Amino acid sequence: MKVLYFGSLRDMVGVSEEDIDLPEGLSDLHSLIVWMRSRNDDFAAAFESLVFLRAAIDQEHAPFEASIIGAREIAFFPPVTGG
Amino acid sequence: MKVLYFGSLRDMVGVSEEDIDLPEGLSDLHSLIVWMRSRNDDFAAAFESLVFLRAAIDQEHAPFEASIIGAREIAFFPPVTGG
Amino acid sequence: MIRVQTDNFDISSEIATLTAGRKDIGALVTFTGLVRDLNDGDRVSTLELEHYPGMTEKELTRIEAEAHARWALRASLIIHRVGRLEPGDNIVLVITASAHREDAFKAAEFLMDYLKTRAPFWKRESDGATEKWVDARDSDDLAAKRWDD
Amino acid sequence: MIRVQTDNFDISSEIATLTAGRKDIGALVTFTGLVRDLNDGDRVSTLELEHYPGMTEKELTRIEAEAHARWALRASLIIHRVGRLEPGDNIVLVITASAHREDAFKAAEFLMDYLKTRAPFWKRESDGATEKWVDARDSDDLAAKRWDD
Repeated sequence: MKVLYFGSLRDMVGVSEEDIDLPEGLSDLHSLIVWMRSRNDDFAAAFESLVFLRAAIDQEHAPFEASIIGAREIAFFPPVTGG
Repeated sequence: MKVLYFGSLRDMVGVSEEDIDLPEGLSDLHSLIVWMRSRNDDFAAAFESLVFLRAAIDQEHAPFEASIIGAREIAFFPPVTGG
Repeated sequence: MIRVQTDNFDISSEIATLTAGRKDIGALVTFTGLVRDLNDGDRVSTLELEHYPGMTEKELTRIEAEAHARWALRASLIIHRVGRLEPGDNIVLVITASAHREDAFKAAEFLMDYLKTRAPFWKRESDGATEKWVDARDSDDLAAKRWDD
Repeated sequence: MIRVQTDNFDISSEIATLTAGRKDIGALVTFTGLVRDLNDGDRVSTLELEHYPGMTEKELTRIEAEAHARWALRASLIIHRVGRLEPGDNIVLVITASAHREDAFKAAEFLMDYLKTRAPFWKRESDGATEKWVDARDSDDLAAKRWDD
């Protein structure tokens, strides 16, 4: 699965894009976030708080309860600041 | 006193601007309107209804109760339709 | 700034003049009113705009000052055309510039609502055969009343 | 129509393209967002705009369609710039065109509120020495919530 990181979150994790073979049992964004925290200290810090975390599944905004089964592309980013 | 007429009101009275020596005793716009109605049939028709009549004293919107004493220029017109 | 003119206007040029050298503007709103070829079901081939010279300028200046008193505007412009216009032609331009978008949007709406109900302009439409004066709209009076607090 | 680009835009040219040959537009609103040299008290010398290619276009298209579903728009355009910008530079342009002004104004405000809270852009400011990501504003979330009915 392709995972993208944007903005300050990308700076924290130090990577903008990666292909991840997800471990068994991750079915929604929330479980993916918990797994992200376990990867290393940078990921633990970047995914620590949900308050300023946003996600998209296949380029659509998604709540953390959303299923990731069958998703091709998941993105994590801070609240948007365009306009 | 200079009196101006605009829009459909001017078409009805058939004059756009005139200098009028007001008769004694006219102190506010309302008494002026009543006098206007007495001038001829065209003025009577143009000034018959107050609903679609508006006025300005010295180039400022004025209610019909406004005093015309000392006014240099009075204008009558229908509701505005600019913009 | 306010202007009454027969000539057309160019929005980009007006913005450039109005905001030249400024770097404190974060939000800029323009409103352009145009002649439509159909108004309340009537075909329009020409529109004649008459105004009350002298009072028009005073009233537009007053309306603009009122907008600056109500919102944190950094610049503004009102241009209103008079004379003979055709469908597709510009009639009026309002520009408001502010630090943030809410002030610019609200001030532009206010300027248009006040201009529609207070600035001494009158429109006469022709469909090519007959002419008629355009009636004022109750909806414009209602729109203007929402600023009365 | 929506566009994401590094180049600047010219408002008059965009309006001309959008409304070419049309005579049924009575009201046209533009909103331009610009880089200010002072943001929340911090001096800004450059602004870097990053986005999520692919999702940005989809989200802007969705937001524009939503505006057309809510108001009687006859044309609309959203342009958002990305890359390196400086104070005074344009960031975003929204154009809405309708028969009457209320639809054009409301739709433009809606587009900006939704764009601010849903379109995947992120701003990084520099004062010439240090860089920092711009924080999202609670006021933008509140502004977007007013359309939730």
